[in-house]
Amino acid sequence: ESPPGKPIISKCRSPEKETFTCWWKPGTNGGLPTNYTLTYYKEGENIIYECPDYNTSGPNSCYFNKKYTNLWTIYVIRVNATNNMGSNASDPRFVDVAYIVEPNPPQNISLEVKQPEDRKPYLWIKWFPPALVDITSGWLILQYEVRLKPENAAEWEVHFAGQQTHFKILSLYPGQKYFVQARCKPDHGFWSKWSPVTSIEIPSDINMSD
Amino acid sequence: ESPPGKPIISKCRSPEKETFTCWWKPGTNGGLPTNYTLTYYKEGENIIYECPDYNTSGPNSCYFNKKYTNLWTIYVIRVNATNNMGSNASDPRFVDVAYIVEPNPPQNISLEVKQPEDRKPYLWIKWFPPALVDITSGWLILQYEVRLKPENAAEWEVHFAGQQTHFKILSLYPGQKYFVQARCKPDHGFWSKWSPVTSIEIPSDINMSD
Amino acid sequence: PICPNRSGCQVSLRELFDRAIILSHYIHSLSSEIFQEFDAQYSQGPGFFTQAISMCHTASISTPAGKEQAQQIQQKDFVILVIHLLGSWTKPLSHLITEARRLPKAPDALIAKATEIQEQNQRLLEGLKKIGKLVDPEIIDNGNYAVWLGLPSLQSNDLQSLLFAYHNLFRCLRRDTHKVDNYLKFLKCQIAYDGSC
Repeated sequence: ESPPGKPIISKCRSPEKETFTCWWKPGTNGGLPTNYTLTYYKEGENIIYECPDYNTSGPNSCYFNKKYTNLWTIYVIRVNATNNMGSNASDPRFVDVAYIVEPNPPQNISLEVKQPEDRKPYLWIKWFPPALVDITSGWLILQYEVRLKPENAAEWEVHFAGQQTHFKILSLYPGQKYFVQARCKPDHGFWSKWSPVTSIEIPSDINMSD
Repeated sequence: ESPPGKPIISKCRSPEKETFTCWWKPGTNGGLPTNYTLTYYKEGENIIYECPDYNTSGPNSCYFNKKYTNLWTIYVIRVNATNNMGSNASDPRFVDVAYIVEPNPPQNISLEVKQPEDRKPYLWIKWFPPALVDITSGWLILQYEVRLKPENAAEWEVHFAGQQTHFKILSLYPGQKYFVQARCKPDHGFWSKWSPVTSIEIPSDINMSD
Repeated sequence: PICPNRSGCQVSLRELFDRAIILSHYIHSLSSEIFQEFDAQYSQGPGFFTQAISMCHTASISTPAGKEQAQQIQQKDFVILVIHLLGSWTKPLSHLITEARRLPKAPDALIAKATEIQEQNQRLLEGLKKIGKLVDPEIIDNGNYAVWLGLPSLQSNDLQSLLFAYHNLFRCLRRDTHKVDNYLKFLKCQIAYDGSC
C-alpha cells in the first residue's frame, strides 16, 4: 500500500466556446480506494474552486457549463488523487476557453450535380454547421474543409471553403461514384472530426467539355 | 406666379462617420426666383441653426463638416423654399448620423492568377479602402464583398471577405475572361456601390486538377 | 505546463479587446433588431413615434460626439466612461424584461431578445472591468451609473404613453450599444495597437 500515483490531465475541450470539459487519467491507486477531485483558480484571483459537475461528461471528467465558463480569464486546473496513505496532485493545466475549441463535425451534407446551360457541369456540395453551435453572434467563427475522392481512389482531394457552407467542384469523372466529407475549425482551435461519408454517382452522360 | 412648391429632402449620407451631407429636390419655383435655406435643430435642444456650408457637396446640398457633426444626436432638418409670393417648407427629416453611413467603393482593384508549385492555381484579388477614409484609428471599420462572373454568365458569384482587403478564388475555368467588382460596408451601415468592373483572362493552359 | 499564450499566464489585452468587440458588435446588432421589430409591431402609422423622442437616461454621461473629441480623452477615463454607459443599462433592461409582459400582442420574441441582450451585457461588463484593470489598476467600477427613473412609464395604463416609453428606451439602447461598440473598436486600436490598427 502506498499513496496514489500522480494523475494527468489528458485533455480539455470546448465544443462551442461556451462550455468546456477536462478529462484526466488516474495514476496508480497504491492498492487503496482512491478519490479524485478537480480544483481550479482563475488567473488574477486566489480563490480555489472545486469542479462544479463531475458527471455530465462521464468518468474522470469535469464539466464547466456556461455559468462556470469565463471568457476573460485563464483557468489554472489541477486534479488531486487521495487515499489513506496520502495524496498526489497533477501538474497544473492552463486553460483559456478560446484556445481549446474543437467543434463537432458539420452536419446534413447534401450533394447535387448541377448542369447550367452556359457553363460546365459541377458538383454542388452544401452542409450545415454542427448542432447546438451559435454562429450568429460572431462569437464562434467556423471555417470549413471538404474532401472528396472517387470510390476506388486512394487519396482524398481536399478543398478549403473558408466560412462558406457550400462548395463547387468543377473537374468530375462522368459515371464515377464519389465519397464526400466535411469538417470545421474555429479561428483559434482544432479541426473537428470528418463528418460521416456522403456519396453521389455522377451521371455517365454529362458533358464535361465546353 | 405663385409661392414655391414643397421641396423634398432626398438623401442624407455620411461617407466616413465624421461628416455628412443632405441633398434636396426643389419643388416648382412658381415662376419666380426662389431661394432655398436648410435649417435644423438637434434632439433635446430648441435652437434653430442654418446650414453651415451650401457649397462643398454641390447644388441643393448642405455639408456638415466634423465640427458640425455629432454622431450621437438626432438632427431634425427642414428645407425652406422662398420667393416673392411666399414660402414652403419640406417635411422634417430626422437624421441619426450614426445610421446614414454609406462609404465610397473600394479602389485600385488588382487581379493576378497565381500558380504555386504545390497547390492548385487561384485568382488573387486585392483592393484598397475608399479614398479619404481613416480605417486605422478603429473609428470606422469596413467589411468587404467581392463578386465575379465569367464574361457571358448571367449571375455573379459573391464572396464575403470580412475586413480583409484581398481574396482568393479557387474554382476557375481556364481560358475564361472574368469580371470582378468589390464593395464595402461599415460594421453598422449601408453597402457602398460596387467598384468599377476590373477584368482578367485566365490562361487556357493552367492545370486546374491536382 | 505551457501557457496558452506566450505573454504569460493571462489573456492578453489585445485578446480581451477582440472578445469584447465580438460581444459589443453582437449586442448592438440585437439592439438594432429589437428597435426595428418594436417599431414594426407597435407603430400606428408613419411618424407615429417621432413625437416619442426624448432624452436618454444616459445623457448625463458626457460622451465624445466624433473621432476628434474621442482622441482627446484619456484612455483610462474613456474605459471608465464605457463601463458606466454599459452598466447604466443593467437596471432598465431587467425591469424591461419583467414589465414587457404588459405589452399587447404577446411580445415573447421581444422579451427573449431583451433577455439575450441583458445576458451578453453582463458578460461584456465583466470583460470591460478586466480590461479596465489591465489598462490602469486604478480603474475600479464604482457603480456610478446613470440613474434610470423610467419604471413608472413602463407601467403606464395609457397605451400611447406605454408605447412611447418603450420606443424611446429601445432607441436609447440602440444608440448606447452603438456608442459602446464604436468606442471599444476605437480604444482597441488606440490601446492595444498603439493608435493604428
